[in-house]
Amino acid sequence: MILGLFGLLVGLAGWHAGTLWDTLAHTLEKLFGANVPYTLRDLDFLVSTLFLLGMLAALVLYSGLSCQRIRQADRTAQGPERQWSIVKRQFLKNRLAVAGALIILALYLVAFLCPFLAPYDPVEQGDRVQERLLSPSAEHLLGTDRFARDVFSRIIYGSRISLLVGFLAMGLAVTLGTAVGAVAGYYGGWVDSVIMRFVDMMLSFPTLILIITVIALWRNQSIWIIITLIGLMSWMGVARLVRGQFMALKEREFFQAARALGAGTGRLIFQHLLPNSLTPIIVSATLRVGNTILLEASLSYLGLGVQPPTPSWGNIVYDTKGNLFTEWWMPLAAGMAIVITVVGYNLLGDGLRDALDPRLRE
Amino acid sequence: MHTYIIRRILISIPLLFGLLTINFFLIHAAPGDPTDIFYNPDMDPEARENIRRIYGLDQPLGVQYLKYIQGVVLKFEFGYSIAKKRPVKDEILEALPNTIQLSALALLLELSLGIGIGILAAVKQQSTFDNATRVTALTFYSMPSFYLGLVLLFLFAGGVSATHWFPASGMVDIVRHESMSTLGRLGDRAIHIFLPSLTLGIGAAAGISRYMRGELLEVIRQDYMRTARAKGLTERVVVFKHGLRNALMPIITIMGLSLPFLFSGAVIVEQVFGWPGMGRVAVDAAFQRDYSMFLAVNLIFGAMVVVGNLVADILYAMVDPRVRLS
Amino acid sequence: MTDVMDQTSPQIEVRNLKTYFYTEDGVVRAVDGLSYRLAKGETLALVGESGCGKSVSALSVMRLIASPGKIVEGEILLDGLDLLQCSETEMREVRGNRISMIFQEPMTSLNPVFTIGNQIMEAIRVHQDVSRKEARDRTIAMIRRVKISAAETRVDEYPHQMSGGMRQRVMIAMALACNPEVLIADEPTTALDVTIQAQIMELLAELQSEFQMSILLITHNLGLVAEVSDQVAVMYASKVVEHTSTAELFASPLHPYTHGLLTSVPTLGMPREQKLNVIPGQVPNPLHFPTGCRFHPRCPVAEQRCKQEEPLLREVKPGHWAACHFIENGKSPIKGADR
Amino acid sequence: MNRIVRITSLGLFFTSLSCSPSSTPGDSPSDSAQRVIEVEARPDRGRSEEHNLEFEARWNELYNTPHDNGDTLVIGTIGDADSLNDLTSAAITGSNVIGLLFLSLTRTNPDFSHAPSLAESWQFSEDHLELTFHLRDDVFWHDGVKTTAHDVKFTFEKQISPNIGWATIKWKQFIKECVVVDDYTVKFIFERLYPYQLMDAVVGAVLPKHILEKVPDEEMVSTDFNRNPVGNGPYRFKEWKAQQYIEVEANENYFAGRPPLDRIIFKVVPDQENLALQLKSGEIDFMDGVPPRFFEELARQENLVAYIAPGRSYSYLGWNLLNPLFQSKKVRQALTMAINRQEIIDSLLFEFGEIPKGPVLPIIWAHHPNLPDFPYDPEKARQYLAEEGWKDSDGDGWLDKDGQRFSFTVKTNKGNQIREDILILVQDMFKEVGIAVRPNILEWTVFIGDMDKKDFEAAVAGWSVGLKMDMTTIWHSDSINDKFNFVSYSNPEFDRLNDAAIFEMDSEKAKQMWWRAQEMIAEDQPYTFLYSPKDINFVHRRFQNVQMETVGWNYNLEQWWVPKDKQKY
Amino acid sequence: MSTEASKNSEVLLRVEHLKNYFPVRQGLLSRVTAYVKAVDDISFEIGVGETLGLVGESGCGKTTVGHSVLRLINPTEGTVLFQGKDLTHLPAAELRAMRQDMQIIFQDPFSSLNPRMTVGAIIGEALAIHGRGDRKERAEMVRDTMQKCGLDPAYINRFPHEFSGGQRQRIGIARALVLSPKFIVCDEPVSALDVSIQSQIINLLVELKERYNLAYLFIAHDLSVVQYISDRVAVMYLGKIVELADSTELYRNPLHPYTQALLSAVPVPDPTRRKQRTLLPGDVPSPLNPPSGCRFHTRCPLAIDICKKVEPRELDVEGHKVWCHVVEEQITGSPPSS
Repeated sequence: MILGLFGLLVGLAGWHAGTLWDTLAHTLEKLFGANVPYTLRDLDFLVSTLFLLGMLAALVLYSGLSCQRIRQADRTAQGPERQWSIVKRQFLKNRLAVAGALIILALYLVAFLCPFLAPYDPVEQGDRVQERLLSPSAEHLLGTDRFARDVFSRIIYGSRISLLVGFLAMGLAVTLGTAVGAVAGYYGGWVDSVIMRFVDMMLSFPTLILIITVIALWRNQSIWIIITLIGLMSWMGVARLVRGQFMALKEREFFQAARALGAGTGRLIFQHLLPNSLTPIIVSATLRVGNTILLEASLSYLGLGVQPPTPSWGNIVYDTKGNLFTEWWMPLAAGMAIVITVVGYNLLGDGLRDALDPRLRE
Repeated sequence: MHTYIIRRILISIPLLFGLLTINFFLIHAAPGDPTDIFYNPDMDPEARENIRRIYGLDQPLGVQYLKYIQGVVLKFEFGYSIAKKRPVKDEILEALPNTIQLSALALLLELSLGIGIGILAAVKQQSTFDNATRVTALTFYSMPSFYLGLVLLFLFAGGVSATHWFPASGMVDIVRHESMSTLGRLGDRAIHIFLPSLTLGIGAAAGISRYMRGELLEVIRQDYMRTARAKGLTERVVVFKHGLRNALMPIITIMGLSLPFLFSGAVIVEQVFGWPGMGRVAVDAAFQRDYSMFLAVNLIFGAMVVVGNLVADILYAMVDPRVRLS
Repeated sequence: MTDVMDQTSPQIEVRNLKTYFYTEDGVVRAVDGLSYRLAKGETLALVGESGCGKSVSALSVMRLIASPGKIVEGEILLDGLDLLQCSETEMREVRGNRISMIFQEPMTSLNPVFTIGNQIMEAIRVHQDVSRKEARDRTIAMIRRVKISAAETRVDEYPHQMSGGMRQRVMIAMALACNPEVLIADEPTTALDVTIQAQIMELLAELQSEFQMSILLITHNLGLVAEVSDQVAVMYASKVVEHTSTAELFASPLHPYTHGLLTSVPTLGMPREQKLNVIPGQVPNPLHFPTGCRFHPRCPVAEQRCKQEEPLLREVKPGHWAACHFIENGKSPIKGADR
Repeated sequence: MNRIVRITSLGLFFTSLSCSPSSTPGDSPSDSAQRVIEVEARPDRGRSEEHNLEFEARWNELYNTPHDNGDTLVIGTIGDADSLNDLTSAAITGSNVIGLLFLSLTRTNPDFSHAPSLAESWQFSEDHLELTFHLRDDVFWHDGVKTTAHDVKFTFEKQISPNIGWATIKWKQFIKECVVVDDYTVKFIFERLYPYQLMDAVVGAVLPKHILEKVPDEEMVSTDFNRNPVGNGPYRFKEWKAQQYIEVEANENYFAGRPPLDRIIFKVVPDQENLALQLKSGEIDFMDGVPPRFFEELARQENLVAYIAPGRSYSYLGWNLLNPLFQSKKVRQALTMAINRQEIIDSLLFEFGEIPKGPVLPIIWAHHPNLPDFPYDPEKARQYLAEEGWKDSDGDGWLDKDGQRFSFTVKTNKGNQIREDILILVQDMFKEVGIAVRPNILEWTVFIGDMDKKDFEAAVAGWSVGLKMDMTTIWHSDSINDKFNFVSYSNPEFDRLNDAAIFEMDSEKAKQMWWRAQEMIAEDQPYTFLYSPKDINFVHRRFQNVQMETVGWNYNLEQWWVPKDKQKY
Repeated sequence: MSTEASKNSEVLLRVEHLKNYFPVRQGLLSRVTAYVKAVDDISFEIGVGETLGLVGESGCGKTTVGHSVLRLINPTEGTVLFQGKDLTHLPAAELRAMRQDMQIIFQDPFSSLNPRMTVGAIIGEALAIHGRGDRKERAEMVRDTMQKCGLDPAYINRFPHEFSGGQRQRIGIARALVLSPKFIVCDEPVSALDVSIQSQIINLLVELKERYNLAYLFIAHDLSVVQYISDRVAVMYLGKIVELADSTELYRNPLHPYTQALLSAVPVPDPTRRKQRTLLPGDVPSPLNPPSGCRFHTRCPLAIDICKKVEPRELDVEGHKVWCHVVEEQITGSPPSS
């Protein structure tokens, strides 16, 4: 399990590195001068390999552990089911949800294993005279763009941006939203009023316009700034949700019981309120990832997203929409990639909600 | 209820004021200024200075701010657009109705399609229809509007000649519109607004249908539904009279919230379909640093959020006696 | 089990009713072979703890069991008409017209978005061909009849404007609007305060004699049973374990479960020195009922036989049916059970 | 006569060309089967104060030959106009409309010479410091008032008012005064002698005094006239729906006779793909500046005729000469040689473009045809760089010198896909010779802000060509700080030549001086001149008498017509 | 005062003039326009090891009293003296320390246990909060308490949803008990349970009380249960105590007309004893605008004029306290003064 986790972490690191090789190259350059000991492409391969190994190890370990657990479970077959096993069962029963989970899993695998899956380097230009704007063929599954780059490889690598943006921006939004919502919900009264007015105001900001302005202000549209901005502009829903949860949970008797026991603020929030708000937070976070990816795609489409030549699905569509008359498969494929990812996240979110929400389980 | 509405409006005033202030300093902090559109070797730096002076851009920021606020508060005056060479008010009054038209139709589409499909799916829960609509709805819900717009444009607005059924941009056939009969004009408007409103509304409709299905399934489990059945009512009356009204109430809230979303969604749809609305004004204003226009547009977007919420509240009260009578 | 009591022309008779729920976790036998007869103007109390199947049996009579539930067997005869053979259209004619039902939660059982007048009127108009005006007049009369003052104004109020007791009165008005032959009252006072409960039960009694209804009262409150019912059926784990007249049941409860129930509730004026009886263990999960006698794991007198052999409901004494292996000569297996 | 204008971007175009549409009958292509027509490049003839009677005769021919009236022309345009008042307009669409609504004193012929318009004739005084125009007496404003010399004088005074901010105020800098001689005679008095006196005098549309005299200067930017103009040109203003269209209709009282087309509508469509789609489907009849990527598909359409006009702008990769990296001429020459410009033209412009060798394009009389060139030669580029000390000493594939890697950022503005694409191509090409390039695409206002502040290493931008030969604002060392010499090019000899050439009245002498100046720039390579794109225009084939000229696609727009049997609307 | 804290002379808890008003805000400026007078000036005492029953219909304020006594909500006015210390003005830290001696058991065994914590964590939480013992000792104490409450200690790592209602209530009791408090507020502890389970819990509570000399404030609406378990019973109506007496005394000799009605309304599981009952008309009025004078007068069968105007005062008949003008008149023989 620990090894699997390690694999996951290494993979994550590698993935970031791969996605942001421009940034990293710059940093490494500054650190080592011109003497980077290995190329970033090597690094990308290295971490992907490590990730693959880690995943394998995790799988082996997990199957071993679950065998053991089944044997244990046989011995204690009596008694009601554990909560998580109910959730798991509910979830697995929902075929669409499983499909969603598989899509997401597959996408993450693709993102991690880009170097193995993509037949070409996504930014490397082929023979621009002979090989540009080729139709799909066995060599170039989705043809080539006007720089003779392999579109299929670009879409494969584009998954990194979309998943990264989706995950991190959502993470930021959820963290921020949870913190703000928790404070408002826990303290209530005027604190709540002030915070909620602020939330209202944030909701009144037109996201797109604000992002346009801020990108201009920073005079830079690095992926990190886009992630931060998207995160900063989408936490309000989570805040409202968490506040509502907290307000409701505060009425619940176990919260009163904990107070009666003399529990302090920290314990009340982190032991009692937060864990019980996690379900809706997770569900909303999952559903939110989809929105975040859509927002990033829209920004890229307006030319406000990731800088070329780094591929992201949004800027592939933007980049190739001029080919709509003739090489229509290029924007189509990139667009479908977005749709499938967002569908995957939404299916997963729906499935999680159905599995986790006791209201619907009765 | 009245005091509640008045209170809500009063509360929203400082909110909008704060919004205006932040926007003011934000846009002024952004690099460049409105005279950049005159950036041109033909123009002497002196000519640009002239323009700056005419528009008061040479004054300290604080003074500009106070003047602006003074105009807004005392005279309800939003200044002149430097890029459009006309009062901001005029430009907005021309663009706003178009966006409202588009959003309203999209909203109509969103509601009728969304609610209709949601009900059918809930009533036929787990049927093929249910599963098919769920997947379809999800697909549209997950589709970026620029992409959907592009695909529709290509398929039905001239990209494929055989299915060139709709015009690619504009609100009317600008050449023939005037010579049309009243009915013809109506039809002309209809075919022009169809694709943009579909693009704008279909994603939202998909969202609503998902909500509607869930809400109705939730309501169907309620005790009063059992009471209604125990009275001997037909299933149709039970679902459509007793169930629907209750299930619609949360939808109203969502609808109110979706209003500003439709508005900002219009930014992209208007760009793709060349619809002359607020979205385009907003993007132009931001890129051109057209300060007055930017502020006014954003104020309207902000007000839209307030109005959306307020409308949702009022509608909610209208259908829910529990709120109305307390 | 066949006839429970040989009474002349039962208003409603239920024979061997079985309602099962086919859930993903298995088959829940919510009602498993229930039979009773209810004469005109009589009150039958169905007593049991939560989950014993008493509410499901009531809903089965109305044929309001929704998927995954299903009535798998039995007959429900309303004045000789087998409701289980009726079409859905015919059934709708019965519901709210010949058989009505009131529910436990007056809060949630009324639709919050319609006026109470509207909801009562609906019941009248769906079954009787009357004008709007007439229906409204009858609605107001009905509201007055359930002793709600200012009926003319109240008719246009919404449920949330009324107190719990009032809402239950509205439910009763709705149920009685078409003068039904049978009223099923599913825990009608559980959610109400005692003083209000007394009001409601008083009202029901009054209306019963006025309308000559048969009442099927479903409750877990033995006090209520003692006060209002003519006969009692005690349910445990989806089956009736004891069935007799009210007086007989309280005088000599024969089944160990009935005895346990009666002695585990404190009564007013009960001295504190007197320990409450305890039925050990818990109500069984309807997915996995115990074999044999379903009560055996909690029964103080259970023996090996009880684990294997399911006791039949039999007439252990004239007019007294019970399902226990150890009742002999009309005597309870538990010492001192006869009071 | 070359003036270099404007960074093109985001539809915020400025025009200096189309103030006075004019004509010469070219080939009449509309009835030929040929559907792709190369517009003949007609270089201007320098300072052309005399009439070109051949062109003028052809122009007048239409009004005397049979043609059909009727039908409507729908012109697709990506940006809306901002104002239809020449004093306040800044967007190209506005200028195109103004060209139909208003007359200037003269028209421009295809060879850039002046033809009579509002002014029937003109002559200079002996000392060449006074220019007298004789106006027509049959020109009416669209509201029925006659156009007179008072309008001309009034217009001049408004143009030079500092409180209005007319964009091309500088063109009037040497005009001392405008004098009304009589109602139809007006005189411009100059401060000094220089080749472009006539051009400066006539630039700008003449505006109606009787309407605008009531408007204070400060309110000119927001006056109602900006949106409801009253002109005196062949077309009169009908309707303007913001972001939708501007409609003009035939002026029945036009002095030269009613123009053939009933209406011309400028339809605003904010998206290139959408525009192309509408051109294909017939929703619009005309589009200029069609992106080359659409050419193939559109050329296939039976109903469209393509006009390929010679380029009037060029794009360049400018090197910030303040940056130590680019201070060596040899390095700059090497950088130019590392770029395969023909490939850029082939792949991004689909061959619709040419490599400019210097800043003066062939359509200009002062164009130097034999400038030194640095054709694509990566081997030689590497060699030049090595000579300057840039070698790959550590074998990592990148050049370095004193431990410093040869790497830099190239900036450009967003919204121009070809420029964005160039960054990507150039990145790849420089990689070949071992130079690391990072692209940085900025929003336009940010980009020009950075250029102004010299906050860039290299930048891709473009200039479009104006009517006057004057290299001061872009190349003169005086223009480094507050004007358009972004790259900080400073060459005293060039400055001297330029200053002299501007005022040289003898055009042959001036030409020699300009040639020398161009040689200096070509040699110094402060820019790598990337390409000069051809202008692709598509017109519906039903339009007759379409004459596109180097001076502009709208040279004879007022004379287009459609035979009755082919009329669509 | 003879039956005050009758069995033990030592007073554990003394509540004096407790008031709980909740403001109602209305209007444009959301000014406080009215108060919901949930609890309006009540006083009582509980002795060491004594059980005081608090009975009344829903909305009468009994739960508010329970929560106020533990300062789960801050009383508007009045004092709560626990072991001589005034809880109402205790600083947070001291209050937290005090909580070791006073605990609460809730009504709903589903909502009162944190679904994300194991039984061990739930019960042991109090120990962790107050720093009792180390991890191992705490687990031992938890097991011990579980045993006492009739729970199998083997289930220490299970989650609440794995238990039945009765067992969950036992967990709730164990949580309250683990710190060995002196006083427990039992807020409707059995009303959500099945009949056959109720007796298990009641018996457990009685047993624990005797074993550990606990004092209970037993809040319920079920008069039979309260009467059975309590030493003394206080009857509440609309935020006020209307009668307070020894529990057998109260049953045998209810003085207040409300108590009488309440007693008569309780159905008795004995068909032979069908009795004539006093039916109260109408519903309980809203605490937002409680009736003037005696709050019960709107429903009281005996109400006389003065009841509408004057609040009845406390009448103490040998420890049997009652607040009623009519009773006062009957007992003292003199008409109540106005």
